[in-house]
Amino acid sequence: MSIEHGVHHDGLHGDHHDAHHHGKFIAHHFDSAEQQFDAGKMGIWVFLVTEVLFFSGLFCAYILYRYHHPEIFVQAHHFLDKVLGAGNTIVLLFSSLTMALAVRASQLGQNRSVAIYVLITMVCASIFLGVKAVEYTHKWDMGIFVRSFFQYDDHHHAEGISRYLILASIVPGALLACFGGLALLGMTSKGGFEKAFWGGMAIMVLGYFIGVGGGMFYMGMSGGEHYTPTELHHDIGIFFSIYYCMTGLHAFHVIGGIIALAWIYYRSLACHWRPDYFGPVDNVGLYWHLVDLIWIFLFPLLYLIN
Amino acid sequence: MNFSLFNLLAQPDIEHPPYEWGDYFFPVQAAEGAAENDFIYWAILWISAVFFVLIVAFMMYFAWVYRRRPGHEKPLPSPSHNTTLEILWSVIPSILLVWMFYAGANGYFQSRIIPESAEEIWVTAQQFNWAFTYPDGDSTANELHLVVNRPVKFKMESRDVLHSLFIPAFRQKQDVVPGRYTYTWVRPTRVGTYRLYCTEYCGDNHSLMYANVIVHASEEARKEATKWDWDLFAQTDPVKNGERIYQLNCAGCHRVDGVRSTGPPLNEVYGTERSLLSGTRLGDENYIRESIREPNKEIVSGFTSPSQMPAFIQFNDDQLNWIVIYLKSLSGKE
Amino acid sequence: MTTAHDSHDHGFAHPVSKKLLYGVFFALVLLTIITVVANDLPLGKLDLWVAMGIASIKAFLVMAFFMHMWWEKGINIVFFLSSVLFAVLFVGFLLLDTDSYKEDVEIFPVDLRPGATEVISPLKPVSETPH
Amino acid sequence: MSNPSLAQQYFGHAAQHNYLNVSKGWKSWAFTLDHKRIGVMYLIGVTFALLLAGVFALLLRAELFTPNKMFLSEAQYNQMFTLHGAIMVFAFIIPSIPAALGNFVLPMMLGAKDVAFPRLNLMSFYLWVIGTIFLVIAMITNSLDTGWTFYTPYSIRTSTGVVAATFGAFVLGFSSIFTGINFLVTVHTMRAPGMGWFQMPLFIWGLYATAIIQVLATPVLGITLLMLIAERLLHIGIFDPKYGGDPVLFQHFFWFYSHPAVYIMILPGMGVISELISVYSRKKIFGYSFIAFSSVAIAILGFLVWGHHMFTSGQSELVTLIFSAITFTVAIPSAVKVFNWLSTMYKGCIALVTPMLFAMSFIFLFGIGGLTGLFLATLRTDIHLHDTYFVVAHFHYVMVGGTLTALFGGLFHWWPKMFGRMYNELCGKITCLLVFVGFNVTFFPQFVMGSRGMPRRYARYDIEFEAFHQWSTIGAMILGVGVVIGFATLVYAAFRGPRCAGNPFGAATLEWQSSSPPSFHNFDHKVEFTSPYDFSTQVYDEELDSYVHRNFTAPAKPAVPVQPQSI
Repeated sequence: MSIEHGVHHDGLHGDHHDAHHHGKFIAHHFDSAEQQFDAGKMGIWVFLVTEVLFFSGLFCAYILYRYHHPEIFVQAHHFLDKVLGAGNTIVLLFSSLTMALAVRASQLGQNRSVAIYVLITMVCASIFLGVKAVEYTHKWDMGIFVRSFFQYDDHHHAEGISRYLILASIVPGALLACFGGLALLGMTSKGGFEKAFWGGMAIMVLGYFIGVGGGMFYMGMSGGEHYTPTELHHDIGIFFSIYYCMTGLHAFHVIGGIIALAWIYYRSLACHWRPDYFGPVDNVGLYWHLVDLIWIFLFPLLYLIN
Repeated sequence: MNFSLFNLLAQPDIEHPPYEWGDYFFPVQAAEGAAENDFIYWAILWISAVFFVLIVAFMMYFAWVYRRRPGHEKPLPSPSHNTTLEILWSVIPSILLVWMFYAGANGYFQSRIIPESAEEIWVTAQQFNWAFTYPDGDSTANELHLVVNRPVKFKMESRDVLHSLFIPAFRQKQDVVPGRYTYTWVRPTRVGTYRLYCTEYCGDNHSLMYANVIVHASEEARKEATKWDWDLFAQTDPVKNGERIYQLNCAGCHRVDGVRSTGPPLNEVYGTERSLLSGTRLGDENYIRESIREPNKEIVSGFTSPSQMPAFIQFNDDQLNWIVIYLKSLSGKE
Repeated sequence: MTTAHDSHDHGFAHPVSKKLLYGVFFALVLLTIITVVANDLPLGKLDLWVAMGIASIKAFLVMAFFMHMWWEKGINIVFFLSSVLFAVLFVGFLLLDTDSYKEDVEIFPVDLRPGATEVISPLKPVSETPH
Repeated sequence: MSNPSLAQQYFGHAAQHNYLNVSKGWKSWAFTLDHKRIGVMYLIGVTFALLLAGVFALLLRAELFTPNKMFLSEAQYNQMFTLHGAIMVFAFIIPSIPAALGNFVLPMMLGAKDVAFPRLNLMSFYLWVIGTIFLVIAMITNSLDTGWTFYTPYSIRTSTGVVAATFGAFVLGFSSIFTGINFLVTVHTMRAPGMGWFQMPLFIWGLYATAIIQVLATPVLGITLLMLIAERLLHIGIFDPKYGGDPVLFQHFFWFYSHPAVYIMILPGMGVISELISVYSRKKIFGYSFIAFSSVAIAILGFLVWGHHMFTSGQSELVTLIFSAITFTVAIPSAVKVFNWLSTMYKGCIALVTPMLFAMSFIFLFGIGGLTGLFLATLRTDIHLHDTYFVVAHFHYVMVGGTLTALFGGLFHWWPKMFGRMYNELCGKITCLLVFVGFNVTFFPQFVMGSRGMPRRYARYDIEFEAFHQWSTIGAMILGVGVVIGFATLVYAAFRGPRCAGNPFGAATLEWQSSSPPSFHNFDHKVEFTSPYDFSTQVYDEELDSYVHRNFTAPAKPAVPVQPQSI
């Protein structure tokens, strides 16, 4: 990555005096850490613009159908548990807080704190997904699918653990085993870098099971979402189409966020951040806050309908 | 292969007055609003032509006069901006554009606001045929019969995908959208036969989904052409009845000449062993009735499941029998 | 280094104070609780606007302080907010349009929908019996 | 004044190190982060897409030579026009000028070493490759017959490969988004010191406006296509009337992207033309700020007019009226551009060479394309003309007559910069002539056909349209020959053409201050920032047969070969 300075400093921007800034993490085509930071920052903001417009299609579908068929939405919201939704909102808000703290720590060059805060953020993200998995699978048990497969039948409501939930937990389970194993292997190596990284990953996946456990516990306490209407609207499945599309796309973004956060976690352990180089933490943070932001709107739109 | 490069005045194969240069760009004006449409078109064409000719003339003139050549190797001094000029050539076209918008919108609303007195014809579009039901209950397929000078409202529905009803001679067009009604109206002003096209792409045989519009001089003439009297109907030859039902409902997807279309050809159905996805079955009366009422139950080999055919539950027993008799007559089997 | 906007050697790192971040978080949690509680109040048609209002305040807090927009360059704010503008434009035109032809959709009988006779009502009748 | 010997050394044909020979082997191309190499790879890619889709076009036209079946069944015909449209739009026109030409030129015009995010740039190229592969997979496995617009409910019901094709278009959309983000940020943060917004070349303004559209509109296409895939696989009931959805809604979603996308296709072309007219007239562009603002105005207004694709689709009258009114406003900035180009030629010193001829051909063809748009914006006439060949002719005049002509003009203009070799001028002129004549013969008859009522997307047609179709087919063949000759000329020149020095045309934008081909870091010597349209700064050097900036100074240190970066 490092390039002889002689060449490009004779170029157009050769009159810059801050050659010492051309450290390890400044790409060759930038003149200064600040230019690189500004470019990255603007890039992520513009990317967030595309994300907002990406979701706007679904919000648009939501608004149109809610406007034209309010009765569907009023009926459908009985199937959604707002306590779980609110709990998940708070989990995400807390992850946003730790993310903001991580950014702050990175600006101060405190790599260890960044790692810890990012890890908490990832665990919260996993908890969110765990709760989401409980919500989804509970609905699938009752035959609440998208429009064409909608087949509501309360009798299907299974006792014990849903089969769908077990299926959904296969991948996290495998990941947990995998990361745990790697962390154990890492114990043997010197320096503890592998141990810290894979251990962190394992803790992150554990978050999913915490979420599942919490969700199940709540379901057991409250008896789950039950609603026995006399007659369901023939198009009620459209609500759930929109619900699955919106929350599903959001969940994909959460997963994407976890991957990006894992990368930040890795680099924090490698002590990459300095007061003049923390752009990636800041940018991933912005992305993560956007994911939170979208949920802030999804929660009242989907769960709080009267 | 026919080289008709210079036969730019070729006539359509339906009855049509010869083109004259005046209306060369358009088919004949056969309905209210057609003349207005053509007038707006010509007005915009002339405005555009003036601008276009000026632009190209200036361009060619500059390119020639100021071409780089010995003795002219540097540009002549001239200003590089002129705000007055910029405003001028923004505002003058704007005025013309406002006129175009106004004229177009005006004509549009006339073509959209349906007169109270209009008779209502139901149009059912389906891959790949048109069915028209008249106020008196008669209906025709792929032939639209209208009465001259009588305004008609089309209430349109689609059984499957998007279609669009377009009658060039009437300058009228409206998409037919599944899941809702769309409307348009015309008042034909000229007796004759015209083309009706589907202009919204609707599948394989999109280009074959056309109909003829026949404008009659009187109500009686129209009645004669569309007669669909159930009492009379019941007394006529059942084969004829079956054929009529076939023409109206089935001809869009099923041919009777042995050629595969959207659906399988119908001339060989009766009395043969049908090869189905679920096995074979004799093409008897029960099979035919079932295929019409529950098209999804059994699919003919080579076609995809679920069937693209809607269930025709509206037929009564008589009508189903007529269809069976008609198919029987086609296959020649007992 | 715990105060907001420490002037730093390098001009672009502006650590936000921890107090502010914690404060924002508690405000957000509070608002979440309020919105859930408000949902049960008999607000009639207002409830959607109340919920959206609270969500917008929450969004503002997240954007302004967690996302540092308060201190962000103007151009980035303009870009980000323009996305909302275009989304509103998009939704606005669509509402205007669908609202005008809504009637033609509503009077169209459900059983005339294309393919309706095959799969029209995937719903089984739901029994009244609780269990 | 220029120092000939130094200029010779750093600027002349003999420049030793350039981006083409700085490293060797396929890996040095496949994993390069150099915007110039990525631009060249894009160029190869989009040319492939153009030729593929062009072959489909010629097959279509051949089939339409007679009213009845010649060699394509109805189903095959439908697949042909769909693939022609989808590949041309998504894989060729949208990336052609921005991603191929823009990638090469934009950073150099700004005096930068690269785009802001070189890795993202490479990724966007590979996304293009993946997306195109998906389109091709759809083509060869199950084909596609929905039209490039994927209108529901047909696209939900057809048995062809809609999912693969829409996924391909989805991926291509992200390729376009990433290019847009990259260009936006590059223009904002990486302009040469001293280069203010209003000292940027107009091509950059065109690309900037394009990038705004790419960023704001393309995500909506992404979600639309995802929803279409979900609709097709799971029947979520948002677009499918069978489950209570609304097909008109899909059209809104689709055109919210696809109308601005039309401006993604034409705005960079207009930018190219602004450069060409100015350079070959050797005159400062007339009304710089008006051209610059008109680009941005078109980009913004382009978002407010999508409904004009739906005047007959069952859209409500009120919305139709609004969209028609706003549509007319787009005509103004477009007209302003044309008038300014003409004024630039006035009293200029016009070199009638290939790029200039393409620019003039652009004005002619875009003039027709733009003016015929008025017929379609006018509500009454659009009712008649919608979905007929009139529309087909109109948008081909804009997209082929506009974009393809501008792409050719731009390629002939920047080719010596890209490869350091000159093309054969006569072949260039022949290309221009054939493309111009072939194009008009193809599409002019379609206007008449359309107003006479010939619907589009018809495999069979009434006998009365036969003569028009036959002319159109003959024209298409001429156009095809022209395009092939054009690319043959360029490819030959890239390998065997006579070498040329840094600035053979005397252009004043910054990229011409580098050697040809440029070195890996774009500029080895200090770049003199001057106004992009101040041609008096360029002094002709007979020895080099090239123009040299009058303040040309040699690098402080001799250029040393550098190892290029790759991922």
